[in-house]
Formats: sequence, C-alpha cells, structure tokens
Amino acid sequence: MFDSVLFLLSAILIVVGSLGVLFIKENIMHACVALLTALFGVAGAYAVLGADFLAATQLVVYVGGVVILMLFAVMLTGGGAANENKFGIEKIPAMGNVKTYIIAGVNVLVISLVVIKIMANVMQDYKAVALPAYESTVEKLGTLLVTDHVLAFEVSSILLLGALVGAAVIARPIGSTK
Amino acid sequence: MNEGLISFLSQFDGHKAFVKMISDFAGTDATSTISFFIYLAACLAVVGVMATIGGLGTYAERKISADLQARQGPNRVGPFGLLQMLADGVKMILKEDIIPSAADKPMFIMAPMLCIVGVFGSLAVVPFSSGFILSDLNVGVFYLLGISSLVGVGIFIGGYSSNSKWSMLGGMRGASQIISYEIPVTLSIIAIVVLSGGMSFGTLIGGQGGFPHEWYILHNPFTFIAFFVYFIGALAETNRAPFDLPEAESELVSGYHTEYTGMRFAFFALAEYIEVFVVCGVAAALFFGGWKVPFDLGTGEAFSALPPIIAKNIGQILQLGSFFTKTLLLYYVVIWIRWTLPRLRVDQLMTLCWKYLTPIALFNLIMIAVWAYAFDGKSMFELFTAMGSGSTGGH
Amino acid sequence: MDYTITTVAWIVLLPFFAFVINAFIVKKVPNVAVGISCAAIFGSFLLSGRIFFDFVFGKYSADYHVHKVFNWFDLNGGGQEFVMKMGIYIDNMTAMMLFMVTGVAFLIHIFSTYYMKEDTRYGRFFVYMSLFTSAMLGLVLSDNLISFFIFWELMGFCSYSLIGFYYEKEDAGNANIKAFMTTRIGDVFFLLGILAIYFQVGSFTFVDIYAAISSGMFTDATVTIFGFGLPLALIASLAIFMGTIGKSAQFPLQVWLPDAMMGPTPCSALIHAATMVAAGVYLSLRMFPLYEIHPFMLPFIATIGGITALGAATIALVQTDFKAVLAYSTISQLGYMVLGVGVGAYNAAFMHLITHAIFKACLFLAAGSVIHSLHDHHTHQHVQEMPRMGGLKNKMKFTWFAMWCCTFAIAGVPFFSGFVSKDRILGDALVMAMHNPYYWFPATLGFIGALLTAFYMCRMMFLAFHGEPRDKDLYDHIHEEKFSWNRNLPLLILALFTLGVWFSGSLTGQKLVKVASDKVEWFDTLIVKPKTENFKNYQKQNWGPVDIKSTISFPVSKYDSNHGLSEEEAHHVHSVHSIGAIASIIIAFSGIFIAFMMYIRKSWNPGWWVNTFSTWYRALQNKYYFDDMYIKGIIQKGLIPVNNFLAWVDMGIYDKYAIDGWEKVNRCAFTVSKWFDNIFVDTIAVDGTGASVRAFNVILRTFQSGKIQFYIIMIILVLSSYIWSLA
Amino acid sequence: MNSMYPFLFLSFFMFVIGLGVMIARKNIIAMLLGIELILNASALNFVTYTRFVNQNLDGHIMSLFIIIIAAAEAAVGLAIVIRFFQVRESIHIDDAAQLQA
Repeated sequence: MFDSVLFLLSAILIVVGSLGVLFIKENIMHACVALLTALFGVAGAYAVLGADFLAATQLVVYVGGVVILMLFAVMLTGGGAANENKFGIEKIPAMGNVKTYIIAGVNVLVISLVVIKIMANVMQDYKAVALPAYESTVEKLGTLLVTDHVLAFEVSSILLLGALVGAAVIARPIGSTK
Repeated sequence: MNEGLISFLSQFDGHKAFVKMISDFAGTDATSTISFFIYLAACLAVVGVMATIGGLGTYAERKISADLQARQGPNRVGPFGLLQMLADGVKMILKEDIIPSAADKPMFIMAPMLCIVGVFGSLAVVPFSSGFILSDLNVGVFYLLGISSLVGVGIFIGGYSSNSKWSMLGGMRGASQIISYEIPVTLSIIAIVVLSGGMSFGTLIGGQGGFPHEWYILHNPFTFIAFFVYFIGALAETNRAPFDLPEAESELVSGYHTEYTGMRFAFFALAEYIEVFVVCGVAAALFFGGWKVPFDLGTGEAFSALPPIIAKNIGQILQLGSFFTKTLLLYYVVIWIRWTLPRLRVDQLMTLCWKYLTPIALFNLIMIAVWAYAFDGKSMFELFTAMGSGSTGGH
Repeated sequence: MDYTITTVAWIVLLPFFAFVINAFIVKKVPNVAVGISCAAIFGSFLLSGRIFFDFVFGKYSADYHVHKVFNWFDLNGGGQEFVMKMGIYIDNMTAMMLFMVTGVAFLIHIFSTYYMKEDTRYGRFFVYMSLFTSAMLGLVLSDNLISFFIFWELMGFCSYSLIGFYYEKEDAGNANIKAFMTTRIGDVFFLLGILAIYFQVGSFTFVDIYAAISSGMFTDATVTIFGFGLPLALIASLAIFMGTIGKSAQFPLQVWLPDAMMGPTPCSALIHAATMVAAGVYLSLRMFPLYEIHPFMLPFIATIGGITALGAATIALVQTDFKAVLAYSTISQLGYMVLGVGVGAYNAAFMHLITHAIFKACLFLAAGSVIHSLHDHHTHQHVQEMPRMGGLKNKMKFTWFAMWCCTFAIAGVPFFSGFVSKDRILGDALVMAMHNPYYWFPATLGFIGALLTAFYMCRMMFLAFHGEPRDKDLYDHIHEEKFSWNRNLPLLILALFTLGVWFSGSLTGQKLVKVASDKVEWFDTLIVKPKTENFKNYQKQNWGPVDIKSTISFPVSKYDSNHGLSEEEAHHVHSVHSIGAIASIIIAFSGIFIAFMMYIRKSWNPGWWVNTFSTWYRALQNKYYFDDMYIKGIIQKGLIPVNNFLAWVDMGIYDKYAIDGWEKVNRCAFTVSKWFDNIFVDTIAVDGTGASVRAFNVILRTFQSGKIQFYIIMIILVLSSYIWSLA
Repeated sequence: MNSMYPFLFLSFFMFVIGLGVMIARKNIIAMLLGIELILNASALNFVTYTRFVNQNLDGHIMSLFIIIIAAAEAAVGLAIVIRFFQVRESIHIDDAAQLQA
C-alpha cells in the first residue's frame, strides 16, 4: 500500500513537473522549479523500484547540485529582465511560440509512434517474473563499482574533474587573466 | 528496509495483540494500516517536539547571548521568560502576511515551504534512540544530505522571488555557500562511513560505544580533524555565525528573508533552528556515540529484574537522554560561537572552504581509509591496549 | 688501462656542458655560472690527470697509443665509399697536452675570478672560456684532421669573441676582425692540405696517414697545378704548415697576435700565449712524418721559425706597452718551437711548448695582476705603459717574485725550464748545421734571438719593478699586495713549475719517473717521433672501440742516450750540444747583463742606440711596416682594385645585359600568358567552377543553418524512420 | 507496484516531454532542462528493467553513470551558456547559429 501511494505521488510529481517544464512560458525560474518537482518524483520512483541508493543520489545530485546550478545560470543570464541588448536583440529569454510548439508536437507524435511500436513489442514478449523483496543495494553497488565497472568508475571520475575544470575555465569572465 | 520504530514496537506482546485484535475486527491483515497510523502519530510527535525545540532555540539564543553580554535576556513571560517563544509565536501568527506586489507570488509562497520540507524531511532519519528512529534507512546519512539540500533551494528561491536586491544577494550567497560547504561536510561524513562500513545510523552508532574512548572522534587523529571540518562546514551550511553572510544584518538588512513577515518568516527561522539541531544531532551520532549509554545501560538488560517492557523503556529513555545531552551541548556551542566570533567576508568564506577545508577533508578521507586498511579498523586505544598485551602474545 | 670514448669524452664534454648551461643562466646568476665553469674545468683536470699519470708512469712504449673510433656519418653507396669516423687518439704527447691545458686553464679560471670580478660581463667571460677550453681539449684528443679542424675553427671563434670582449672599444672590434681574418688565410690553406691528403690516402685519421707515409704513398705522388707537376708531399705539407703559420702567428702572418692583446689579460694568457697558439705547433708535431718526406720542407720550416724568433724579439726591444712586450715574446718563442720542428728536434719542440705554456701563462697572469692594480684616477683606465711604472717591487712582492722566475725561465737561465727546452732546440739546430750548412742561417737567428730575449725581458722587469717610480701619483694609489688565493696562488703554482727539474728530471732520481732504466730523461724517453713503420699494418683497418694493446704488444720504453745514432756520431752530437748549452748560458747572462747596465746602473744610455740606429728604431716601432704593407700594399693596391673590377663586371656587364635582357624577353612572354590567363583560366575555369559550386550551395546551405533545433528535428526524423523500419 | 508498464510509460512520458522542450523552447537554459528530463527518463527506464527483468543491478550502475554524466553536462553546459551570454548578451538559441562571436 505504501508502494502504491508513493508511486502515485511520484507519478503525479513527474507528470506535473514535466508538463510544467514544457508549458510554463513566462518565467524560466518557474520552469526550473517544475523540473525540481519532476526530479523529486523520479527519486520517489526510484524508491518504489527498490533503488534506495539511487534515490538518495538523485536527491543529492539534482536537488543539491544541478537545480541550484540551473537557478544560478538563470540569475547570471539576466533572469526575467526585459530590455534590449547591444545587438538590438530582445533580451527576454525566448520561451518559444505557437509555431515551435506545433513543430514540437509533430516531432513528439512521430517519436511517440516509434516508441509505442517498440513498447508494444516489449509488452508482447515480456513474461512476468516473481519480484524479489526489497533489499539494500548499497553493498552490491559498491562491490560492482570497484570490480566489474571499475574502469567506467575511474573514467567517470576523470570526466567529472574535467567538467569541473572546464566549467571553471569556460565561465571565467572575459578579460580576466587569472 | 525499514528498521526503526515499527520493528522496535513489534517486539512487544502488546503491539502484536493489538494488531491481531484490529485484524480480527476488520477481517483483513491490518499490519500495514496500523503501522501507517503509528508512523503518523510518531511523525506528528516528532514535528511537534521539534517545533518546540526550534522555538526553544530562539529562547536559548537570546538567553545565552544575554549571558555572554552580561544582560538579563527575556524574563517577563513565564518563569525565566520561558514562555517568550509562545508570545513570539502568537505575534507571528497574528501579524499581517505581506506579499510584495512586485514579488513572484507562487515562488514567494513556496520558498519557506521548501525550507521546512527539507528540514523536517531530514528528521526522518535522525536517531533519537535505538528504538525511536522514524526510519533507519540503509542510506540514512546520504538521504539526510540530499533532503537537507532542499533548504538551499528554498533560500535561493526566497531570495529571488522577493524581488529585492538585499534578498537577491542573500539568496545567492546562501545557495553558493551551501553547495560549497556541502563538499567538506560530505567528505568528512564519508570518512566516518568508511570506518563504520555502512550509511545507516544504526551501523554508524553501532560501531561506537558509551565511553568517550569508544567514540569515533577519538578513534584516530584524522577523525578528530574530521569532526572539526564537519562542524565548521555544518555551521556554514546552516548559515550560522560566523558564516551568516546570507542574512548579514549589517550588510543585507536581513538577507533572503528581508521581505517576509508573519508565519512565512517564522518558517524560515524555525527551519534554521531545527536544522542546527539536526546537524548537531548528526554530529553527536557520527562522532560522539549518538544514543549510546555507558555500561550498555541503554539495552535495558541491566534492569532485567523489572518486566522487560519497563526495562526496555527505561533503556530507551536513558538513550534519549544521552542523545539529547550531547546534541544540546553542541547546540550550546553553536550559539556560543555565534555570539563570540565576528563574521567572515565572502572571499574569506570561499577561501576557507576551497583552499583549506576541502583539501583537509580529502586528506582525512584518504588517511582514514589507510588507517582502516593498515590497522584493521582498530582505534588508537585498542592499539594501545594491544601493545600492552602484545608481550603476552595477544592478537 | 682501459679507455673508451665514453669515459674519455667527458674531458671535452664537461666544459662544453658548462658552456651550454652557462649560456642560458649567465644573465640571471653570473656567480653560479662562474662556479659551474670552474668546477667543469676542474673535473676535466682530474680526468686528464688520471690519463697523464697512467701514461707517464704506465711503463708503456713511447709509441703506445689508444685509438678508439665511432662512425660519425656513413655515406656509403652508389659505388662511393665515404664513412666519416670520429674518435680519440691518446699517446704520451696527448696525455701531456691534456694535463698541461687543463691545469693551466684551471689556474687561469681561478685567476679570472679575481681579475674579471668587477667587470660587467663577468659571467660571459667564463662562458667563452669554457667553450674555448672544451674546443682545445677536443683538438688535443682528435684522431683525425677533420675533427681537428672543427675544433681549430671553434677556437678561432672563441679567440674572436674574447679579443672583442670589450666591444665598446673600437680598437677591440678592429683587433678581433684582424685576428679572425688573418688566421683565416692560414685556415683555408690548412683545409686545402687536409683535402690533398684525403685524396691520396682516403682517410683523415692520423693513423692512416702514418701508415700511408710508411707504405710510400707520398714518395712519388705528384699534383698538377697549372700544368706543373709538383710533389704532393710538398704541397700538402706547405698547405698544412700554412695553418700553423696562421694560428701560431709565424712570419708573415704574425700581425694579429699583438693586436689580440685588446682582450682581457686572462684570456690573453690562456689563448694568445699558452694554449691556442701552441695548437699550431702541436699540429706540426702531429704531421711531422709528412714534413720529413720532402727535403725542402724542414729547412723552410726552420727558416720561418728562425725569422719569427729573431724578428719578434727585435720588435719587442722597443715596445713600451707591458703586454705588447709579452705578446712579441710569445711570437718569438713560438718561432723557437717552429725552429725546433724545422731542425727535427721533435721532443725539444714539444718540451718548449709545454714549458712555454707554463711560464708564459704565469707571465701574463702576473701582467694582469700588475695592470689590474695600476688604475689611473684621471682617465679611469688601467695603465699598461711601462714608462709610467717603476719601483713596483715594493708594492707587489708575490707578483714580482713569480715574474722573475718566469723571466729567468724565458731568458734561458740554467735550472729554469726555459733553459732546458730552448737549449735543446738550439743544440739540435747546431747539430743540424754541422750536417747541412744551410741550417747555420736559422741557428744563428735563434742564438741572436736568445740574446735579445734575455735582454728585453730583463728590460721589462727592470723598467716595471725596479728603480724609482716614474709616475708618483699612480704609484701612490696602488694598494699593497696582500696574499689572496685567487690572485697570487695561481701565479705561485705556475712559478713553481718554471723550475727545470720538472722537465729534465736530472735532480729527481729514478723514483719519480719509472720509465727509464738508467737515466731519467723522461721527456726524451716518452716523446719520440712517430715511427711510421709501426703503423704500416693498420692502414684502413676497421677501428672499433677495442683497445689495441690487446692485439699489439709494445715494449717498455728505454732511454737511448745515443738517440739511435752510432757511438761516434752520438759523441759528436753530445759535444755539439755541450757547446750549444755553454753558448746559451753565456748569451743569457750577457743579455741580462746588458739590460742591467742600461736600466739599473744606467751606465750605458739606451738613447744613444736609438739615435744612432734611428732608421732601424722607427722600423721596429712600426713593426717592420708589416701592417702598413698589408693594408696599403696588399689590400689597397691589390684586393680593392680586384674587387672593383669584379663589381664592375657584375654591375656593368652581367646585370646590364644578361639580367635586363632576360627581363625584356620575360615581359613579352608575360603579356601573352596574361591574356591567356584572363580569358581561359580566370573567366572560364575559375569563375565557372565557382559559379557552379555556388549554385549547388544554395541547396546545401539550407541544411547548414547553425540552428540547433533544426538539427534536432532532423535527427529525430531520421532516427525515427530508421528505427521504425527496423522494429 | 507489481507491473512494469506504469514505470515505462512514466519514462516514455518524460522522454517525450523533454524532446518537446528541446524543440519548442528557444531558451538555451530551457533546452538544458529538457536534456535533464531526457536523461532522467532513460535512467528511470534502466532501473525499471533492473527491477522487473533481470535483477542484476547493472541497470543501477548505468543509471548512476547517467546521473554522473548529467551532472558534468549541466556544469559544462551552463558554463557555456554563461559564456555565450557574456559574448552575445543573449540566450536565444538562434543567436548561436554563427561560428564566430
């Protein structure tokens, strides 16, 4: 019962958040909060799926890191301020218009057709198995990370370091030499 | 998955009998329903107690600052001014709820909620005693870190949505400070996780004992350093002095909650005080043995003369006392620091985090891992005693 | 002893690395650069010392040598055989040269830390010195003429740099150009000589050349020049000897050396007195078997040496500049060495090379010590003029002492090294004169030169150190000389080695040098002419880094008091030597006596001589008008008209007709091709291609919009259709 | 929850919405939000299959790496956005159609 309630809550958060990301047009800040909602929902879905470590990671990485980073980026790129920049372009962060939404709708339709076709195949082939009880995945994940997937683990650490340095270098203000 | 209150309660016959009775009455298995209601009750209790503690925090802050400044402090409402917080609360509730016209209204409303949600969400894993923990998640500390970072988002959005430059600056400062200091704090916590071999608070506290020499803070020199890194970082994460830059009243009026009034402001204040309590509790659990009581009195086996239910509950109460004593002592230290040290500049704040605490914490993590590998996880005192008995062929 | 190239090469490489390192750091930390230079040369000194003691005390035959080679580059193929090999060649002479060069250079480095201390380019001086020392050591170790020539030119460059060290002075700039150009004349001939030998022998190495000589390759070989068949041996010898003339400042190319005194005094000591100029003599000694072939060659060499010895000595008589006297004495002494080569006094010439290097280095350092102390407070210049000196003995005890030791040595006073070596050269000259009357000419020149040498050296000493101070103001400003390790210690050490005992060995008994059985004449024993027949079997062998001692056993050297002559002949030679020795002693003391009477007692007035022989005096003061002759005669009358003529040919004929005419032809062709280019290439080919590409681009450009979302849409559509067709 | 399909449809929904965001929006930051949605959708899909099909936790590992890559992508992407804003004073995606600033 807990599971079902939690899943329903998560699904509602995901759906509402995703739609918010797509349709909130006035303020990118609100879209960010909508994304936060959706990501929270994904964390809940992870919990329902028994991925306890992933759920906590989702919280730490997205809520604590990515979303705040997004919010920072929004602030640093002018937020919702409305005026013209030096090139005469409107500085309002363009959020799209009817034309783009129609194009997006067509594309989404196309890809939905494809995915639904694939999912139909999957549903045909799927045989239900007995679900295991919930158990802690932390130890197993740790063991897997440093045995089977150790190369990917190390490479990802280098990737993160590169991203850190790269982001710091790229976002440096123009003209600063330090 | 859910070790905690239910598993503790289900040891007792009374619980089983009650479940059986309700199941018979309803005709279906009512275990989970009853668990749900027990949880509900426990959560409400915790929220209530914590809100009280948060309120008492404001009182303690005033009283201690008055002590430090040789003043009287609140002394009119109730004995020793204890009811001052109630008076404040009433004032807050009755105040007009002002939303600035230029504010981003939905987010302005949402910001204090996010703070409160983050803090109360983290209470779910705070180990008050071996039995009274709402949920002993196996990723407990990790979960606590994740959920409490909602506070940062709340502060940021509060600062942004107020549409005021003071609030904006405060919010930006708060968010950057919180995500920066999360790194040394997390690294210090991971160091303890490496030592104990688990992330749930049960494992973390179970590796320690009732006496100081069995605590992780005295486990080896690096954990000793790790505690101070954690504590400094935690002060910065909760925006406490000397890191209270987001709400620096001399620079930013009142920071991110400048524009807030009434209960919304109270939420922010309450969130801050409860978060201080939470980080102090985590510090107590990680470094000071948590709810462990000396001589294993906490298990209640020492009182086996009494009926088990009473014995166990006496043990639980001793554990609660142990935990709260440690936590509140740390709480006192936090307040003491606030009224003693001057505030840092922003660049000093960032320098402290990135140039000192983070490298120290990294070094600590590596050295603790080395220690755990080299000495097989033994603490310094165990090594000393092993050396003492080494001549007789111990080990 | 087991030598390999990698162990021996460090002698050369240490100073060279010091040069490379210092070249980079000298601007920042000159003191460190100086330290590195001194340490490097000291390291070389130790390594050379090992080789020296190994060879001198090693009981090897005089002909024993170590010869190791490696392939430098290999151009074999296409029917041509050309492998350039580099290597080391160590025999007794090399070992002694190494020890002498490194030792003297080290002491001069030490002295330079005193002399150059206040100079603004303190560090740079040591950079050049390191490079120079490295080049000199490389030259000494060379086993073939090509690497010999490379290092020879490298030394020429260092000499150029150091002469022009004070490049602010115009004189210094002129002097270094003069030195460089003058020696270049000799070097061109030297290179020609090397090539002449290569075309006959097919190899550059000394060993192969010796082998070729012994197998008679040079005996009848001729070379045709302008239709005349001339003996190859003579041409090659003359060409190579021209190198010696240039480098060792022999007549008639001696003009550069006095001007080279513009450089700092320590570099004069090292380069223009002790070592580099001796490299010419060293070359002559190495190529001695070649010189012996043609009977014309040795008398010619002896004549050049004699003329140089006497001519330079006469010029030195009238010089008033302190260093100029020493410069001319250097030329004169080099003349003696060449004279020694010319009369076949192989080991005497080499011995004079060594002894001269030591006492002349000491003399120059002492001169540096004097000049450094004499500071004119009006012009802020160092004083070199002897008329302004006098009575310096009281102020500079150590310098005075060291300088007298060297003066005795150079003057040929018994028990000093100069006597030992110069007496032998003159004695051998006398012996040769007994056999061949022609040799009376160079021998006589040599004896007169010896008299003059003793006279002018003592004149210099008396004028500078004795008598009353002639410039009171200058004298009073001199600081009393106190003993200091980097000013006086090198002087005293060098002065110690001006004693003859080190070289003749007659006072030391048999224990010092165990190379001889009965009598210890270690120089005689160790240094003998290369016996070319020993090398006969080696020609064109594939030398590898193997010690040849394992394949050929050399007998232990024995001192042969008869020098391979018959008993009667040897007796004759000994008596002639005795006569020569006595004559030398008399001559030396008479020179000193004349100088004493003129400048101390003042009984004989030098002015009388000047007035009586005023024409000669003017000629001497103008250095026999050699500079004037070169400039006015050869350059202005000869080279400049030729140059003008060539310039006229170039400008007036070639440029005017050939180039301008070709331009007109080209202009016509250009007009035609321009028309073709405009019509066909540009309009049709290039523009047509561009237009067609542009037309096609109109279609393609719509896809390359740069708009990311367009790309995303395209990706989605393409992927969707692909997956749809698969799934 | 005993069925796989709710999760799959949830994931599909997030993916499609993310795609729509990437096409419909002209704001670069909003497009980055869409990318986050797409990445999360795929991560959820992996975890779903782990739970319901093979239970060997490789899907969890995959999701973990997706989260890592998403974090790196967000950091670098937002840095590029900020840089772009410094240069062009705009975060309109069609202003980024030139190779030269």
